[in-house]
Amino acid sequence: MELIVDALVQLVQLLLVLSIAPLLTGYVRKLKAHLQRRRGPPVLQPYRDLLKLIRKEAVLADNASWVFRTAPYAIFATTLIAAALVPTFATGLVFSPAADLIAIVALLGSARFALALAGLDVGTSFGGIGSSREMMIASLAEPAMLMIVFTVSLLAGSTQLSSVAAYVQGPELGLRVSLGMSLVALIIVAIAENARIPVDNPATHLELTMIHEAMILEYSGRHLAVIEAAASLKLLLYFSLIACMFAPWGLATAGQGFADFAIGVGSYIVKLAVGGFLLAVFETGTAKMRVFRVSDFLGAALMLGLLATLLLFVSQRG
Amino acid sequence: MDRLALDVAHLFAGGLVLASFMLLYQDRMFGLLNIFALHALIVSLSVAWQAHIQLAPHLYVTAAIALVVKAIIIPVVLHRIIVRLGIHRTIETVGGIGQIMLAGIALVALSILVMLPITAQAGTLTREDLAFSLSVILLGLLMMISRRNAVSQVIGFMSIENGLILAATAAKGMPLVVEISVAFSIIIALIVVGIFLFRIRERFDTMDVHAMGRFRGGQP
Amino acid sequence: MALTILLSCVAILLATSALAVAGARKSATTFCVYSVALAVSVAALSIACWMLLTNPGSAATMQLPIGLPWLGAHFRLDVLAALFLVVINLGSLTASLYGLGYGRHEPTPGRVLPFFPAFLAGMNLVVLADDAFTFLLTWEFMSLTSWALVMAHHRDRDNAKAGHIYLVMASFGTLSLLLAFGLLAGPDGGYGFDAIRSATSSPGVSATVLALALIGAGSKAGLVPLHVWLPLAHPAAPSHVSALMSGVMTKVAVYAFVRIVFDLLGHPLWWWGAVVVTLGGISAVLGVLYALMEHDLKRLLAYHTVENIGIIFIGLGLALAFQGNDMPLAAALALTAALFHVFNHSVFKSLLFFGAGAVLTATGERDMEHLGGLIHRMPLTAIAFLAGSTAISALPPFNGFVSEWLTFQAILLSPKLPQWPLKFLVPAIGAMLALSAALAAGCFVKAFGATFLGRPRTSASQRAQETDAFSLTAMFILVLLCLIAGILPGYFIDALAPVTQQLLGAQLPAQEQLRWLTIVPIAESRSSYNGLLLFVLIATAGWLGAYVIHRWASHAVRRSAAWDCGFPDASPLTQYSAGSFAQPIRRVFGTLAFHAREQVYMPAPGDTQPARFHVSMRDLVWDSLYAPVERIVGFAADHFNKVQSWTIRAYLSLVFSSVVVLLAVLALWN
Amino acid sequence: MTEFGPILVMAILVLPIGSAALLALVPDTRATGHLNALASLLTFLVSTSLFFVRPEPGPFLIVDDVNVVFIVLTTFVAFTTSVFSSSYIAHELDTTRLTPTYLRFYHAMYQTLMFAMNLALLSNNVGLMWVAIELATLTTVLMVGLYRTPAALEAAWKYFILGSVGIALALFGTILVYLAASAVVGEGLDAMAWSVLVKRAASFDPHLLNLAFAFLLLGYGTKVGLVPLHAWLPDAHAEGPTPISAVLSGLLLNVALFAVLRFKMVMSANPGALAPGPLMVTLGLLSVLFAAFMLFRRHDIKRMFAYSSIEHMGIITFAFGMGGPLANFAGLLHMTFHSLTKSAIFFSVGHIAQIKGTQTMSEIRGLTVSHPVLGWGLVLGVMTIVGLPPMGIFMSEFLIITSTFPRQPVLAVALGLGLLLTLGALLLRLNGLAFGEPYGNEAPAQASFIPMFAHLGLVLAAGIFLPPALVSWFQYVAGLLG
Repeated sequence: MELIVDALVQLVQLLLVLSIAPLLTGYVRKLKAHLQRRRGPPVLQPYRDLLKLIRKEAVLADNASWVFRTAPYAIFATTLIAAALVPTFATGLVFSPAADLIAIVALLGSARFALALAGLDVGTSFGGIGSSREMMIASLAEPAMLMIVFTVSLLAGSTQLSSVAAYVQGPELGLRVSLGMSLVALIIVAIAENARIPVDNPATHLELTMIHEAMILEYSGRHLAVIEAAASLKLLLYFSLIACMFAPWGLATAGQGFADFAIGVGSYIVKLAVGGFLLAVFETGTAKMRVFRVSDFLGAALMLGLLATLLLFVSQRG
Repeated sequence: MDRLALDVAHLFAGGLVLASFMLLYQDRMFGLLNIFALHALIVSLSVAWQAHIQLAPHLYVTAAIALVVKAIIIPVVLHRIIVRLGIHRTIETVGGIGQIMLAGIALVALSILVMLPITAQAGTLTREDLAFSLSVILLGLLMMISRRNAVSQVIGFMSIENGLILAATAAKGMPLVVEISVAFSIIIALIVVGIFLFRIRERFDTMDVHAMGRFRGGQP
Repeated sequence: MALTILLSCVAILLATSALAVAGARKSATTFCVYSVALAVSVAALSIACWMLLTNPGSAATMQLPIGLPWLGAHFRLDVLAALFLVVINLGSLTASLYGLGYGRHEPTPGRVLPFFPAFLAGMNLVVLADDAFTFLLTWEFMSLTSWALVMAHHRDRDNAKAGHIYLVMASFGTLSLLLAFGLLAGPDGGYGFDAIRSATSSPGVSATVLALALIGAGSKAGLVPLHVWLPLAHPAAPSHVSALMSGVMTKVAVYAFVRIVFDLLGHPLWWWGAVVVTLGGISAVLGVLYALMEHDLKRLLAYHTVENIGIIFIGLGLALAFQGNDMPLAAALALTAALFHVFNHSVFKSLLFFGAGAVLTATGERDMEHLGGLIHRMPLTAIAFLAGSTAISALPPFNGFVSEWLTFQAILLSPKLPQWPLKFLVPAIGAMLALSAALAAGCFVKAFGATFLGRPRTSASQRAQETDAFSLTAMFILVLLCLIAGILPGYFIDALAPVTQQLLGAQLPAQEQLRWLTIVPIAESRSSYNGLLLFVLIATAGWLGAYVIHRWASHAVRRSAAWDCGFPDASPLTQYSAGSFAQPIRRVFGTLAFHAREQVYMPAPGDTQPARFHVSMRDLVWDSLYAPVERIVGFAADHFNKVQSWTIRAYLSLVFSSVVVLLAVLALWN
Repeated sequence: MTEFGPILVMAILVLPIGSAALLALVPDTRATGHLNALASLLTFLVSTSLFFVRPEPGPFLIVDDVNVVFIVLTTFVAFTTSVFSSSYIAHELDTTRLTPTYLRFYHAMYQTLMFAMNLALLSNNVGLMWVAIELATLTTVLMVGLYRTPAALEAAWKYFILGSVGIALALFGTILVYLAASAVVGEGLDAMAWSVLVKRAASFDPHLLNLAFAFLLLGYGTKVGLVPLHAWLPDAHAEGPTPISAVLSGLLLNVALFAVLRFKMVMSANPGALAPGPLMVTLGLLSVLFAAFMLFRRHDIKRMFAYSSIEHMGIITFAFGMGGPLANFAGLLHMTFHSLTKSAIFFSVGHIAQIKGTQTMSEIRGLTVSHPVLGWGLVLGVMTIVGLPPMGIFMSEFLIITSTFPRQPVLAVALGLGLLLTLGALLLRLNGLAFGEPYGNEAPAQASFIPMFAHLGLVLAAGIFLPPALVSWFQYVAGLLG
């Protein structure tokens, strides 16, 4: 009985992220449009796009191999699972022992791996540009992410997201400089990983500036749809990651009553709304930077993460 | 053993050292030969004296060999060779005579220094003789390395051998001295009248060992 | 008993190589040699597995009246030896299987067949040796046979050079191990390992031994800065030998380090860990950076060996640090991570080298810039290589991730260490580890993409044919192992428990009873990972998604030309090359690590000559460490060589002066 | 059984000298080579009997534990070398590098050399040993000059001059030893007999002994080829006939070193004398390092291996200098292995040089392709000489370094680096010689490979399994050496 409820909750969580991911994307777009004094597409536009694309036939380049065709599903699956394992409205989910924070980061890594391979498969130069730049960015983003994981897990004594959330909610957490630093670092990483301004512009199709879009240039139809879905899932994932690690308030824990779950969902929606708004404002406020300045940008994140870890030792007194 | 025996022995030994110095100093071929003959003569005399005072008749043989071979035959042969090779001009020594003499004196001092602490029970006779013969040997070596000319190097080597004979005879009752001196005379013979000089003569127009460096193998 | 069988296996191998010398001319020899090697390694593997899993507790020992006369040759089979025997014989099993197919393309079998079994025998013996003499003898014998295999294709000048550097470096390593054992054994030569264990050595001595062991084992394992021979020698050998050298022989070196430092040397000091960890971190990052700059497929793999060895040594160093502070459980975690990575790396590195070998035989090319599009011509090889790349890039659900995850868990325990230097060092090492993992992923995107994806760049890669059945079997056995070790790591961790128990007196909690085969190194609340669950979930999610879309939405497909920006029929050379793929990373890291410089020559408008782009990179390790040694030796040799052309008089004056000096000494002494 | 002893000992000496006279007379050039081999075989067979028969030590000759194995080793290598020489010399005749007259001379000299070396090993008398070694020097000088090329003559001349000076120094040392002894033992033959010297050495005058050892070390050290007294050695090896190079490296150096060892025993038996160790260690280390660097710039293949001989003599001297049961044991082991290995290498080198018609290494390439047996033989030999396992030299070097390091770390490291340099240099050349595209004459070698592989096989076998008898003997002598 217990198990079934847990499984149910886990399933709800999975469906929740799957369902509201496009909504978040649409919401951010809409906000940006408003900030740029445009009317912008309706909030539900992403769903329409997905449905439209799914129903279209897929056009494959002559040279495309099975890698090109299976990559989208692999990307989608890994991203979905990763997103489903990050607590959104409730911690202690039944599958959460399957993967701690490091494993979740690694899952995203596999998704990136598949995407980069897909970019190289057709054998045009655009895909290559995208993949190589993506890997370069990742090579800087991942250590930064790991440093953040260190900081948090050194505080909470765990890499398990549920425990982290519990710790941050708990009383013994004072105001921590290092937490703030790692939050900033995490935001930078999230921006880079989700191909947002200033690292990359999801809206552009100007070859020399695009990274993510360059890789998926050859995709069409259902494959494109699946990749887009994965992209918005990833965005959502990072939002809920930040929420879970730095603002876990209102999170329900497994085995609690329905009311707590409802509160959890509610607070989660609020967090998403606030986060989305901030993102939109930030993106409108900043300009895209040259590709080779991205390394400095992410290097800053890495430094912040390292600094946070070391500061922790100083503040912890051994 | 009476004083006289000792003194005579010392006289001969000291004379040998003196002769070695003269060899070092002498830089004319024929002069060199003559002094070497003297050197050999002194050796044979001292050996004979040792034979006399040690009552060791077999040493007379050694003395005779020294006299005949080294004091007479070899100088004559060398004289011939020198004439034939036409090298009876003055021979350049390496470095000035002055330094060489100084070095020689230093060597004598060294050999005495080395010999002093030892052979307390071996009797003064042997000790002095050893010191002298060692200095003769060292002087001979010095001569070999301070001359560029094969003949004078050979002479230096022979003076070394004289020093050895001196030492061997000084060692009282040492067996095989005769055999050893014979063996050495064989080397000398080989060196002097042996195939090498002729071969070298027919291969090169000089006996200057320096010139043979050109024929060294293994150079790129 | 087990030991007897193992030694007889070795004897069979040696006999085989002796026979191979005789029958080198005949064509059947290839088949015979490899099948014998296959059978023998199967036997040895099963025995080693039995030893490791049943763990009788007591080690089997044996003594033969050979080697040092008064000592004899001691052999010993304990769980540590058994573990490495598993690695060795697994590698040799697959390599022999692969050789059955690959060996037929060998132009000069006479130069490979006699040495292959001898090489296997040497590696097995090193692990079994139980006294210093036998150990070093077999160790150097292993180097010698592998050298012969490197020299198999000696007509290529580079290979000859590689062989020379390899053998000199190997002997250098052996020399330092020799010195280490000399210290351990003491002046009266207690060479037996049991004698060494019982002896206690002062801190200074142990530190020296550690340094020497680090040099000796590190130079064979390819630890930076002693790695220079590795990327030259490993690729030069035939591919199945490269797989053995890279995947297995480096592990024998790790074994040597573990045996000396953990077993023989006694209780470690904390700063040993700091040293080892630092070296490991540097090797990990530099190795993968080297690999990224490399366009030769086999060289790239060799450089990745350097990286993975670095990861292993990070684990070992952490274990030392924890053990030095009497934190046996943490040490056990770190050591388990290292040993598990030893196994994993041997598996996927052999797999990757087999793939590279298949590509090499199919196209005759090792340079990735001349390959491409092979996924269409050699689909199965491509699948195997892809699996290997995923595994080595430490991506779930494959095995590479698990061991690196465990290493991270060990790193996360570092705050508990009392020493401040370690507190500060270890997180930085963690960052380096993460960096190397991310870069490895990039590097294998490059390797797989440039080799198998895209369009064929040369006619050779257009006409490539799928490789033979033997090779494919070998490869897919390894693929399967990668997956199993990735999704069921619990069993492997439990198998490693007796080893850590023997070396550290502690072991991780048993994993196999846990729910759904989750692995929990310390506590569930702290961290846990479940490869099986992830694998199942991802597979279901992916399959479901595909099924739903294909079932209820469209599954129509249309082929058409790729988007070409309106410039049709571009040549395959215009696609992204390996070099161009590495360019961003080269810009970010290369300028610092390699002094990478880019020169662009752009002719004036109207000038018909082509524009040129040239990248110059320098190997700083070589320039700063090895080139000076070369120069010094050359200088000294030139100057000593003048003596050869002196005159007799000069030589005589040498004699004279030595006489005088000696006399002067005597005079002074008196 | 012992009553045959003196006869056997005499036979070991008479056989060579007699056959020398015979060979000098026999005109037929084909038969002489085999005759030479036969004589050497007989000598070897007789000498093996010394293992079982141990005659009483006489005033002049002695067979004791110190020299018996060296005698057997010497006669064995002499035999194998004569087998090699018969095929080698035949080729020299075909290429008319040698006239029949010189051939007779060569064989006579060969046997005389054997006689001299056996005498030096067997002699119980310091003076006799001195005479024997001088005789050996003279014969080898003549053989080095055999080809009468300017280079050969010059090498022979250099060897002769330096050798004679060495001999002179050794003689002075011998006289001093006699003096030291005669003061205690009394005048006469006893004061020169090994058997007496070693027993009574404790009461000799230490100062005199020190001086004596200094001269003996330098004198016989010249023959051993220790740096800085080595100058004659490379050229003598390079310019003479290859069998002589093999005998020089394999035997004569050993014999000279054997003489030094005899005197070292006397030294170490005397408590007051200064330890000979430091001197020997210094000379040995000097030789190793110097030879190691010289190896890098060699172009002549025989000269290169001559330098390797210098290096190995240095190692052995180093080992004996270090002293102690392990190091001495290793030194004796190394002497044996080196003489076997180096002569084997010279066998292969001789054939190679004959086939290729040159000794310049840059003109010899890819031997393993063009002449597999010779080439791999050379590879095996070089691998052995640089001390790679499982061949025996690895064992001795292992023992030397491991036993030195705990006592003298710096020395051990220096020696190790020397070995490493040598390995680097030799392997560099080996790469060129044995591997790569073959170059030059590819005519098949009509040579007898048995001697070469017999030697290497022995070294290999010994590296894996040393017969206990040999071990106990080595250990006993190592104990004597102190």
